Amino acid sequence: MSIEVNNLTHIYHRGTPLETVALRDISMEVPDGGWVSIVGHTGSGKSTLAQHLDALLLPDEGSVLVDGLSTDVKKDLRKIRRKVGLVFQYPEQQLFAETVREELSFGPKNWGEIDDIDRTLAEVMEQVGLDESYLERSPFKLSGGEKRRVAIASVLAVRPSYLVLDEPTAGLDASGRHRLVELLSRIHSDGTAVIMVTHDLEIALDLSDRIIALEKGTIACQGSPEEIVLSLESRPVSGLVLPDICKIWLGVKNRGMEIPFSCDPIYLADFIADRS
Amino acid sequence: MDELSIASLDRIGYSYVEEGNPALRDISLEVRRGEWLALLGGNGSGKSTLAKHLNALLAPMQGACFISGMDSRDERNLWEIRKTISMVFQNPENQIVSTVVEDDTAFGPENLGLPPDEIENRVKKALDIAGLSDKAKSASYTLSGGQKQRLAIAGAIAMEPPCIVLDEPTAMLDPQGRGEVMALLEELHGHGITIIHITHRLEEIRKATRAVVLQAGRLIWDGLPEDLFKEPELTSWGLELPPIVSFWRRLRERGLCEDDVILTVEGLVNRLCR
Amino acid sequence: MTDTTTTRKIVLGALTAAMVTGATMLSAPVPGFRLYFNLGEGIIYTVAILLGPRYGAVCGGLGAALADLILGYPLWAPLTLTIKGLEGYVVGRLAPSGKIRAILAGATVMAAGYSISAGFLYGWAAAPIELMTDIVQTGIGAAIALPLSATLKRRLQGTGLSN
Amino acid sequence: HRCDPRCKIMSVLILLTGVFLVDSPVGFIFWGGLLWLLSLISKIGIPVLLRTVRPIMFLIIFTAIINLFFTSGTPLFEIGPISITKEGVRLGAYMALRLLFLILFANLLTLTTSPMALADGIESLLSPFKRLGLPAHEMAMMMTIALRFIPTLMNETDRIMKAQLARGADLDRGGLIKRLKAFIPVLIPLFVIVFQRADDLAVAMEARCYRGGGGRTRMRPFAWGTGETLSLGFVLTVVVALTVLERNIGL
Repeated sequence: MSIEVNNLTHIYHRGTPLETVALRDISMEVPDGGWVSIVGHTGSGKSTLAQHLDALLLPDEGSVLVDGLSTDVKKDLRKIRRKVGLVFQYPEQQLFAETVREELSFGPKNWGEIDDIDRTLAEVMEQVGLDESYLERSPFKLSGGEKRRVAIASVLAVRPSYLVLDEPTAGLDASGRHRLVELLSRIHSDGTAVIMVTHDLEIALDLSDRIIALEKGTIACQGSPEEIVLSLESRPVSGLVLPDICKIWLGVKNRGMEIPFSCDPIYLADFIADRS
Repeated sequence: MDELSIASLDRIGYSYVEEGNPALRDISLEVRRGEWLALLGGNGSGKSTLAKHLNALLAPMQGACFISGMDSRDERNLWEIRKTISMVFQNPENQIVSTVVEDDTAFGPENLGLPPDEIENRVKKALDIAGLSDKAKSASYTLSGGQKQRLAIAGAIAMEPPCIVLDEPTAMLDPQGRGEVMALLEELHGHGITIIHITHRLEEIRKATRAVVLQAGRLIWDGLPEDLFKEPELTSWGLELPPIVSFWRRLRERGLCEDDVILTVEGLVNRLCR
Repeated sequence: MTDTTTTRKIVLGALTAAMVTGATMLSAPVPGFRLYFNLGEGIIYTVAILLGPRYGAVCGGLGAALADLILGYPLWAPLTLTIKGLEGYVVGRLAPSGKIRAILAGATVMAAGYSISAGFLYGWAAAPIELMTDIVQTGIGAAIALPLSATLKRRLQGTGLSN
Repeated sequence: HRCDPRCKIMSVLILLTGVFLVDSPVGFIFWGGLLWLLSLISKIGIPVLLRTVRPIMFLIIFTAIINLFFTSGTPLFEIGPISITKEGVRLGAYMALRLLFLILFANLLTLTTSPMALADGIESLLSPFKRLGLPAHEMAMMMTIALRFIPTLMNETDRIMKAQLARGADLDRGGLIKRLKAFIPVLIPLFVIVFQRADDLAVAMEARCYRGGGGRTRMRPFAWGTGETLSLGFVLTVVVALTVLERNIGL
């Protein structure tokens, strides 16, 4: 079970003077339960790719298969959207319901899966770290960070196998970002595959098993975080700047120290201190 | 009144709801001309409320706020204060008024009632500084996030204020946009404009000449940016250390770095691999 | 800070007008006849009911006229400005004493206005066809506006966003 | 015709009035000539101008046909219940041509003038009525802001629609009422965004010293020169002359 993208090409405004190729010949795979990050500069096509994973856009060429279902088959589109949850950038802007409970029930109702809804909602609320008293509150009266968590919960409420998030940390302050990372790690360890679309290389390197770097609609490099850091050092990708801590790791390593890959500054500092 | 002072806050306090927790308590702060002041704090620390006082969008409930000697509580001073201190907000999308880049830049000067050629000169100059000259005739919605925020800054500098307050101007931008805006701030500071930069990102304060920290509406720290990095309490103030700072602080704890602040990749690598 | 309210009124009027323009443009129009069914009417009625006659007039008249200009029917823009402006005003004015009545009155203004204009522009034989499309259009508008305005009113209460 | 938008708006108003008074084949030929002349002056080629009519061609044909069939008078010939009358042919042709000319003149204006310039022109033309309580400046300001935010709001609508689609909403299935209802979860967030944005933008504008139309200047002031007076005079004279001439020859 996995999401497979084969030679995907997407063209906006085909056949008009505005024609632009947003994605060209993309092939990638997201295994069940994995954590894949798609990184790249604004306009690299990463949001377009995210929408393909949820069958909100359809390929001009190539194919997208979700657990064997192709987005080319019209009658399977809803099944695919059921399996994949997509959290858009600034998802709090999509909230509309009178209470959090109603907001979270929107998805299950649309899919006709309302048996046992109370238990599901309780589970989801725990996953996003909000206590159940929030269910009766108006989503419009929550703080920014809480709104975002409710929005993510509203996508989780149908228990998707794959959770795609477009810039989940955008606009959050340090502590909000910290809490969001914890939340995503919890969702992932509960067995949901996470696909994170972000320009925040630091978070991507820290959390994912595999990273795909896009540049102008094509894959510039993909691999494990360590491979990505090494690749970006030898061949930079526009708009992707290596975090300082990775540059330090590279610098120390290039001067001949045997040092394991890590983005954790405390680990790296301790390792170096122990060695000297 | 001190000639060198551009903004002077004298024990100000402010609350949004009566009875509620005050957003600002007893804050005194003197901003001098030519400074680059980094105003730091986590969510809810009161930093945006403080910013709105500097532009007379809010008037203090207790204490007094003087901008270039003008009392912000006096409504007659409103427009002179807004000419003295321009303001740039977090979301660039919600500051751009006009479809065409140069028309938007002209909005402020037009409000000031300046003669047409003067407006045109200022618009040209502002777009030039902001690096948007080649976009002057473009539609504002075609710009990237960083360009939009630079347009908002151009709109502020076209009013030629001696001081600009920027309220988390990089919060909604990608790393490239953040870099563009930070470079522009450096350029503005070079032009002699006083900068008050509100942020929660410690990595953005390295070029500042002074840093102050707000927590729960109180001003709790005031000093040089490099001294702030040494501050042991830093993490409990709702500020997150950039990884490079955590790294340096850990090395310092482990006795590998002496007391001098090294926060560049090269500096640290050189120190470690002597 | 006395001007805050005036500035905000201008901005809110402009943004609701932009919503109407967008909603009108989103549905592919049947060329020329303004025979395009869209959500524009629904937004005009909602704004008029929530914010009153002035906003109704601005978003209806300005918003729909801008759509005419942008879609390439400038000839109709002045007519639309007047007719839909009046429509929004009437709905907003009468809404406090009954939403359905207000929408019916607004719809009458709209249908009469466009039918008469159609009579002048395309000949009187065309007027009944215009009248029919207008009735469908307002029906769609009412179906959107009645539930939308009710829920918006409730949901925005106390969030500082309601007017 | 790259002149003051006020001049252009007034000219087109005069032209539109003139078109309504045309009532003979000769008249239409005159007007065709005038249109050709104006398109030459404005450097918009006739082909470009005609292309703007293409999407509305349906309407012009429709106008012709509906008047052709539904006008009573002296029958020319009859096919079953349908009769085509002499008056019908005449009225159908006139209505269609009149509409064509109206559209062409209006399009000539929008082809040579940006919506922003139009907004400014309208503001200036209406400003004498300010004393009667007509908010000319506010209207132009609103038009400017609305134009600026149309693309932004449409992008946001698209994003919200996709977000609800991803949550299983179905915007294109079911009966009309069901589909309309499905739009409510899209429209509510849109309204919330608009209210929030109105607050933010108003604050940002005041921070930039906006305080209404009084005391404002503009970067590109209007320049009403002799050129403008002459062209307006020219248009007026030609239209009056054509109309008078047509009445005397055509009847």
